[in-house]
Amino acid sequence: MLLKREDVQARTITEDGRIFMEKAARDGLETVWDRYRAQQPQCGFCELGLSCRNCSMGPCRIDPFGEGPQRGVCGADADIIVARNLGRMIAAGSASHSDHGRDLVEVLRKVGEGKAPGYGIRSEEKLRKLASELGVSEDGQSVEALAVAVAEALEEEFGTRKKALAFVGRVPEKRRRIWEKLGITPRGIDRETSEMMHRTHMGVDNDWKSLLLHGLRNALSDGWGGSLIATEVSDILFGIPQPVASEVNLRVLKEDQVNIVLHGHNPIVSEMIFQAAQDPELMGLAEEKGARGINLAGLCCTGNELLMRRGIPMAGNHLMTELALSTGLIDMMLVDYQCIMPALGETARCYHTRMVSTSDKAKYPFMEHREFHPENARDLARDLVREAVENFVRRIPAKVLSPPGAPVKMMAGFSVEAIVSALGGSAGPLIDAIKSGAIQGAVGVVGCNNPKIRHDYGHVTLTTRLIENDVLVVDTGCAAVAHAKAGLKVPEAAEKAGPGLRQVCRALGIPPVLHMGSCVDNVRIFDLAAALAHALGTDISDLPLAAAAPEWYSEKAVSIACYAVASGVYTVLGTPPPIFGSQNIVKLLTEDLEGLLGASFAVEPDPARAADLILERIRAKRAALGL
Amino acid sequence: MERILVRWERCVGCRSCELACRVAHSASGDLFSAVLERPAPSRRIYVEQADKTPSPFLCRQCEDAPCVRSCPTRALAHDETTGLVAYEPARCIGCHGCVMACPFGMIQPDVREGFIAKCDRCKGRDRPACVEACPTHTLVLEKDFLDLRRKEAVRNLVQSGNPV
Amino acid sequence: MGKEGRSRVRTVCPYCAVGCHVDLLVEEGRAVGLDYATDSPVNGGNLCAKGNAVLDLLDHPDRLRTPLRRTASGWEAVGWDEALDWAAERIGTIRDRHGPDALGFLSSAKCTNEENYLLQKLARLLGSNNVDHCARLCHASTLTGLAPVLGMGAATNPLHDLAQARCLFLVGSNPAENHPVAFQWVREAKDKGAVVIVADPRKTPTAWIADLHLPVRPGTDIALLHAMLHVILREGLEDKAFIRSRTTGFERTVRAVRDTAPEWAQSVTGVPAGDILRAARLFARTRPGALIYCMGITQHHNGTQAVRACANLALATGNVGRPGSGLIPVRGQDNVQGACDMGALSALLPGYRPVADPQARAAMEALWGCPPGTIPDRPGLTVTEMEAEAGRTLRALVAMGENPAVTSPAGGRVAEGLERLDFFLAIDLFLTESARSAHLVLPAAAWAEKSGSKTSADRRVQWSPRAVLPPGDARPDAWIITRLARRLGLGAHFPCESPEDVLREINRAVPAYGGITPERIREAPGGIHWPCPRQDHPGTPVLFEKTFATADGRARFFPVSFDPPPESPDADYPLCLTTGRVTAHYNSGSMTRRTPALLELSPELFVEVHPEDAARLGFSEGSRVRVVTRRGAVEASAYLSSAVARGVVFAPFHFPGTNRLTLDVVDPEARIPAFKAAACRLEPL
Amino acid sequence: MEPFLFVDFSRCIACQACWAACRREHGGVSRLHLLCFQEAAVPLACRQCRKAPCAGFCPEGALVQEEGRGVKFLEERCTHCGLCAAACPFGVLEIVPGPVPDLSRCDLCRRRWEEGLMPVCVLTCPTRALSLDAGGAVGRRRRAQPAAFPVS
Repeated sequence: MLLKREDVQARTITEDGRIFMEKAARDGLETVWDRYRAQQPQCGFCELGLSCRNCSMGPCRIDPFGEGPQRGVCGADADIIVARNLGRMIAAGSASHSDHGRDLVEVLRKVGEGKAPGYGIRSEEKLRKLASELGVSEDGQSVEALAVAVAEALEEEFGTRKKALAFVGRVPEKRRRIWEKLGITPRGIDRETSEMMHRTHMGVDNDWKSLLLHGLRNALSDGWGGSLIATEVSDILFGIPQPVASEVNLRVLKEDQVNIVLHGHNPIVSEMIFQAAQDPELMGLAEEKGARGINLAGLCCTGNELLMRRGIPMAGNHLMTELALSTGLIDMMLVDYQCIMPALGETARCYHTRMVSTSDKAKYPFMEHREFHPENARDLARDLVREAVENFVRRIPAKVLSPPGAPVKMMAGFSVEAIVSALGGSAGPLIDAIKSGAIQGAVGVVGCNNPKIRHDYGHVTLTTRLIENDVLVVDTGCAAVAHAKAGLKVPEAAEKAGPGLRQVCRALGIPPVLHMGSCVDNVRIFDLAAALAHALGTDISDLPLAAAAPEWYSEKAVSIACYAVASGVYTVLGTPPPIFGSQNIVKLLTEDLEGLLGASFAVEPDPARAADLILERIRAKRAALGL
Repeated sequence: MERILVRWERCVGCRSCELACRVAHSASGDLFSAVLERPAPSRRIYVEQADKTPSPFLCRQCEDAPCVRSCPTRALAHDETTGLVAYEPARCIGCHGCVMACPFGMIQPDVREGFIAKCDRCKGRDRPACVEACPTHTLVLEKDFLDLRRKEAVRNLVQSGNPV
Repeated sequence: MGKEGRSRVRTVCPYCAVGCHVDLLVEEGRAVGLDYATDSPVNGGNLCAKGNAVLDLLDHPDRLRTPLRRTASGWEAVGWDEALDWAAERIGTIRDRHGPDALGFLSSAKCTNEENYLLQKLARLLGSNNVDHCARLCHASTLTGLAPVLGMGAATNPLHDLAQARCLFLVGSNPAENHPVAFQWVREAKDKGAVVIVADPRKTPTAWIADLHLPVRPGTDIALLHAMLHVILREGLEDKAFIRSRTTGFERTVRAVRDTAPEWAQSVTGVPAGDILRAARLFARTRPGALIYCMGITQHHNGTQAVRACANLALATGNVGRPGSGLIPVRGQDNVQGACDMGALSALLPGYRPVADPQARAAMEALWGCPPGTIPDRPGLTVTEMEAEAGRTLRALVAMGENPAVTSPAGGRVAEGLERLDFFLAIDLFLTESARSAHLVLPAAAWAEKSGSKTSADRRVQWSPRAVLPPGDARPDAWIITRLARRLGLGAHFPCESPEDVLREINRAVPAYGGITPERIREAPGGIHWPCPRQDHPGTPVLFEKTFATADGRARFFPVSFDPPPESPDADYPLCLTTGRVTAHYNSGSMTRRTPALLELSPELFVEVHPEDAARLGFSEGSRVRVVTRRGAVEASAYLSSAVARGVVFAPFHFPGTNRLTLDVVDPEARIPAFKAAACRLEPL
Repeated sequence: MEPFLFVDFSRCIACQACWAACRREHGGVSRLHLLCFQEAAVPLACRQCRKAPCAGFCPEGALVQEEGRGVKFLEERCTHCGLCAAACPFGVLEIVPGPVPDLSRCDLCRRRWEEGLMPVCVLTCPTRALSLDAGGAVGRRRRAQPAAFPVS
C-alpha cells in the first residue's frame, strides 16, 4: 500500500500528517484516506439525500434526473425523503450532544450525593448561576444539596413537561419571538429528538416544510439544551477554562515518557486520568520503568476539554487519530465516545499500544473495555495509568518513529468568562472594537475533519483569510486543533491578522483565533453572541457574525449548523450536506430561511470563496447597523 | 476499443453507473450541478430488475446492428476503427427507427445532443464513467473481465480441495 | 360524454365469442361513432379489425328494411301482418299435412340467448325437435367429446385466465387471427415467461411467438396428442395425485397410448419426433398449463375423439380445475355457447337435458304450460341432416340468421335442397346467399338494435342493451318469433313481451342461469360466468375446482383411437386442403364481406400455397388457380407463403365456394362435418 | 418528450385492428399501413421525425416543425407538389387526390389528442404493439432480457 508523494500532499496540509501517513503506509496500516478511496465512487443517491431506508417497504431511491421513480414505495417524493433524512441526521446529532450532557448531569448528582469519589464542584459560582437560572432556591442549601437540586432541574430539561427549555431565557427577546412565531421553541431535549424520530417514521409528518421546522427545533434543543448543559456542567465539575498555554501536533508525544492519549468527547473519564497521572507514586513507577514522566496528550474533543482546563497538549484532530498510533509511542489510548473510528482497535494491534474503551455505551472491536462509573472512576483511572506505565517497556523499537522537530505552541482556554475578563471585565471593548471597525466581525470556525477535504486545508485557509480581513475567529473542536497546528493560536499570530485585529490582539495579548473548547462548547460562542446582542439591544442575526464548518462530517455538525442558523447566525458549510436532491429544500435552507430567521445556510467547498461569502455578509450586517 | 463486459452476478442494483453515466454526459460533469441541468442529462446504461436480479444493460455495439440497419440517414453506423456503433447527430432526422429497432432497448429518444441517447463508451475517456463508478466491479473492461474470470476460476479450483 | 344530446352505450361486439365491449356513441337513435371501452374488464378497450368496422353493419345500404315475399316476378315488399299471417299459415298447413317432423328450425349463434330460447321453444311446442344451429359446424364435438369426460362441454377457464398460465399449448387454434383480442392474454403470459407451443399445419401469427411450432399434417392431431401422452407416461411426468384423486379410467388410456411413440407419430403427423418429445416434456413440466383448441381439432371426421385426446392430455397433467390451466375450446361466434345452453340443439333441451329424458321433457312442459307429450322424445335432425332432408321429409325451414348455403359442407347441394322446400322462411340482416332461396325473408335487427344476453366462449353471460333503432321496418328476432308463435295459436305459451321477461323464464328453465337475472346482469360490468344457480351466487369463472360435473364427480379418461383422415392425398389429388379463418372476415362473410374496410383487407377467395408447390405447378403469387376436389371446384387467387407446409393448401371459408370442396363426412357422434382435411389439386388457369 | 408512435414489431400479430381503426377514424383512408411478411408484420405510420425531411423539403413552408408538437400542416400554403411525399424516407405521407387534395399523414389523432384521448390505433391494439410510451416500451424490452446467465 505504498503512497505516492502527490497523494500524501493532496491528503493533508500538515507536516506531521504527511510524515506519519507514509509511516502508516510502511507499517501496512489502512487509514481513513485509504478507506475513503476504496469507497469511491460513493452513492450519488445518498449524496443527494434521495435514498430512504426508514422502512422495509424500501429501500427506496428517487431519480434526481426525473426519469426514474419520483416517489418511494410509500409515496414520499424527493422533498419528503430529503427532509426526513436531514431530520434524522439532526436527531442523531442532537441526541449525541444531549446524551453527553446527561452523563455529566448524572455525575453532578452523584457528586452532590457524595457517591463520586475524586469528583467535586470546581466552580461553585457557575453552579449558583445555573441554580438561579433554573429557579432552584439556594437558600440555606449546602453546595452538595444544591448540586443535587440543580442536577434534578437539569434532568427536567430532558423531559416532556416544559413549554420551553430554561436556557431559552438567555436568547434575545426578538429571537425568542421569532421562534415562537415559527413554533420552534424547544420544549424538551429528548422530546424533540423523540418527536423527530416519530415524525420521520413512515406516514407521520409528510410536509417537508414542517419536518424541517421541527428539525430546527430539534437542533435548538441541542444548542440551547443538551450541548449547553454539557458545557455548563463540565465547567461546574471541572472548572471554567482560563487562558492557558500548550502545544500541539504529534511531536507532543514524547519518546522518553509514558504517553497516554485521551480521545473522545466527554471529560468525565479523562479528568480522573489527569488526576491519576499527577500521582507521585505512579510518576515514581514511571521513572522506575525508565520513563521521564507521564505525558497526557489529547485527541479530538476529550483532548480539547482537558486542554481548555488543564492545558494538556494536543496530538491532533479527527483525521490524526490513526496516524498518532503509527508513531508507536502511545502506551495507552483511552476512548470514551463519538468520532472514534471503529478501525482504531485493529490499527493499534500493529503496535504495543493498549486501547481501552471506557463508556458503557461505546464499545469497539479489538479494544479492552474497562467501564467507568462515577463510583469507580478514581480507582480505575489509577489502575489504568499504572497499566499504561507498565506498558511503556513493551514498545516495539522497530515500529517507533519519534516525530522530528518541535511541537507548535498554542493558547487555549477562552471561555466566555475568560474572554470577558481578558477584555477587562466587560464585553464593552469588544463592542467598541467592532463599532470602530478594528474588528469587522466575528466568525465561529468549527467542525470536524473529513477525508473529502484536504486535511485542515479548509479550516486554515478560511481562517487565515478571515483574520487577514480583521475578522476575529473563535473556534472549537477539530477546527481549533487545525488552527493551532497552523500556528494561529499564539499571540504572535496577530502579525498574520489585518491591521485592526492585529492591534486589538496586541493590546490584549491574545491570539486572533480564540479557542473556545470542544464541539459541545460551541454553545459558548452563542452565549457570547447572545451577550453581545443583549448589550446592543438587538438580535443575534443583526450582528456581523457568521459560522463556518469547512470540513464537517458528523451528524452532530448538522445539528450544530441548524441551531446556529436558527439562532440567527449565517452558516457556511464546506462539505455538501445530503440535501441537493430536493431543490425546494435547498432553496428553503439557502434562501427562504433568511426571511424567516434572518440567517441561512450556504454551501461552499472552496474555503477561499467561503471566506468571501462571509466577508460579504459581515459587510452587509455592518452596513445595516450603520457601521 | 475494449468492450464493457458485465459480471451480472455481482450487480447489487445501486444504480451508481446510471448516475455516473448521466454526469459524464452532462454539461458540467459534476453531480450536484448536473441535477440542476435542464433538460436533464440522459443515461445510456440501464439497471433493470430482470428475472429477479438487478442487472446493468448497455449497448452491445452489435456488429450487424438492427439500429444501424433501420437508420435511413446513416446517422448510426458501425465504426470499423473503434468497433462502436457511432452516432452522428448532424445526420439524424429523429425518426426514432433505431429506438424501435434495438431488440435490447438500449436506445432512448433524447433531446440534448441529437435525438437519441446511446452509449458512446464515454468519448474521450480512458475508462468509461460507468466502469469507474461500479462499486462491485460488475462493469469491467474486456481485458479485466477475462483476467478476473480466470482468477475466479482458479480460486474456485483451488478451493474445491483438488489443487493441481 | 362529450357533446350535448350524445349518449354512450356499452354493447357487446356481435362478432366472435370473446365478448368484447364496444361503446357506441348515439345521437337521436343513430350511432354516430364508436369508442373504446377502456374500462371494460372484458377487453380493456381493445378491438380487432372487425370490431373496429362494426358500425358499418348498422344502416348498411344492403340491410333488409321490410319483409320480402318472393313472387314470380321477384321480391315483393309486404307489411308485417301480411308476412307473418302468411308464414303462420304456411307452417301450420305443412305441419298439418306432413306432421311436425316436416318442420325444421335453424337457430343462430348470432342471436341472443332469449332469441335462441324462443326459437327452440317454438319448434318444440310445434312438436318438433328439428332445431339446431351452427354449433353443429364448429364445436359440436366439444359438446359430445367433453360431456362424458368432464360432465359438460364448455371452456373450463375464462379467457383472461390464459395470462396466468405458465405453458400454453394451442392445438388447431389461431387466436392471433381469429380472436385477436383474446390473444392479448397469450401475449401477456408469454411476457411473463410462459412457454407457448403451437400445433398447426400453418405457421400462423399465433405460431410467430411460439417457443415450439409443430406443423402437424391436417387431420393427424390425435396421433400428435397420443405421442405426447405416451412420452409423459413413459417418463413419469403425469400428475399422479390428480389422476388418483380426481379421475377414473386412466388405465385404459395408458394402454391406448402404449404404442404411440413419437417416432411413430412423426411418420403420421410429419412433426419431428424430437419436437414431439420436447413439447410433451414442456407441457408436462411447466404448470399450470392451458390447452387451447379450436376448429383444427373439432372439424374432423373424428372430432369427438380428438377433443377427448386433448382432454386426456390435460387430465393426465392435472391441468384442469385450477387458475391458469384448463381445457379451452375457443368458440367462434358471439353466442355459440349461449345458443347451446338454450337448447337450440336437436337432442338437447335448455340446460343440456336430453330430449330422451322423460323427466327433462316433463319439467320443460310444465314450465311452458303445454300438455304432456308435446315435446317429442327422439332427437331431431341436425343442421347437416336438415339440409340433406330439405325438400324430402323436411318440407318447411325457418332459418334465423343462418347462411347454410355458404357455411355447410358441400354447399352446392345445400342450395339445391333449399330450393326444393315447400316453405323457406329466412330471418336475417341481409339477403344472404341462402335467403335468396327463401319464400319469405323477414328483416331482423342487428346486435345494437335490440337488447339481450349473450354468452361468450368462456361462459361469460353479458347483457347487450339496445342502443339504436333498426333501419326501416326491421324487428328484433324475438319480436318476430313471438308474433309468429301467437299466429300459430301458441300465444298462451309466449306471454313475454321483452327480452328481460324471456331471460326471467330462462332463469327458471336453465339451472346454470338461475341467478343470472336481467337486473343483475345489466349491472355486472364484466358479466357473470355460468354456472350461477342462485341470485347470490358470484358465478363460476373456473370450473371443476373441487369436483367434476359427472355423476361420480370424477373426470373420466376415454381411450381414443387414431384413424387417418378418410381422404388422403393421392395421385389425382396430391395436396391436402385445409380451411380456416382470416382476420378480416367472419363466418359466411355475410356481414364482413359487406363491410368496405374488411373487404379492402381481404377482397376475394385465395388459397395459400407453399412457394415450392407453386413453382412445381407453374404458377406464381397472385395467379388465378382452380382448386379441385372430388366434390367440386372453385377458382381462387394464389397466395404463396411458407407459412403452410409443403403439400398443404389453405383456403379461408368465408367465401362462397370453399365449402363446396370439403369432405362430405361427419363425425359419427357430433355429426360435425370434416371441414379441415380434404385431398385436392390445383390447376393454374 | 414529443410523442411518437412506438411500434414493437415483435408484438404485432398482423390482426389489422390498427389499420381498421385508423381507416374508420380518418374517413375511410388509413394513415397507417400494415406490412405483412412471412413471420412478422409491421405497422408503419409517420414517425414524427424531429428534423423531418418532409418539412425540410417543402418549398412553400406548408409543413413546419413546431417545437414540442411535431410537424404541422398549413393547408393554405400547400401547392400539392408532392415533394414532401418524395422526401419521406418511410413512404407514409400521401397526397390524397380529390377536389381539395389533402395530405394524409398520421398526426397521432390530433383531434382526439386535444380531447385528451389516445390515438385509436394505440387503444385498439390487443397486444400493445403500438404505444405512445416509447420509454416504457423500451424499458420493458430491457427487462425482458434474460438477466444473468448462469455462473456457478
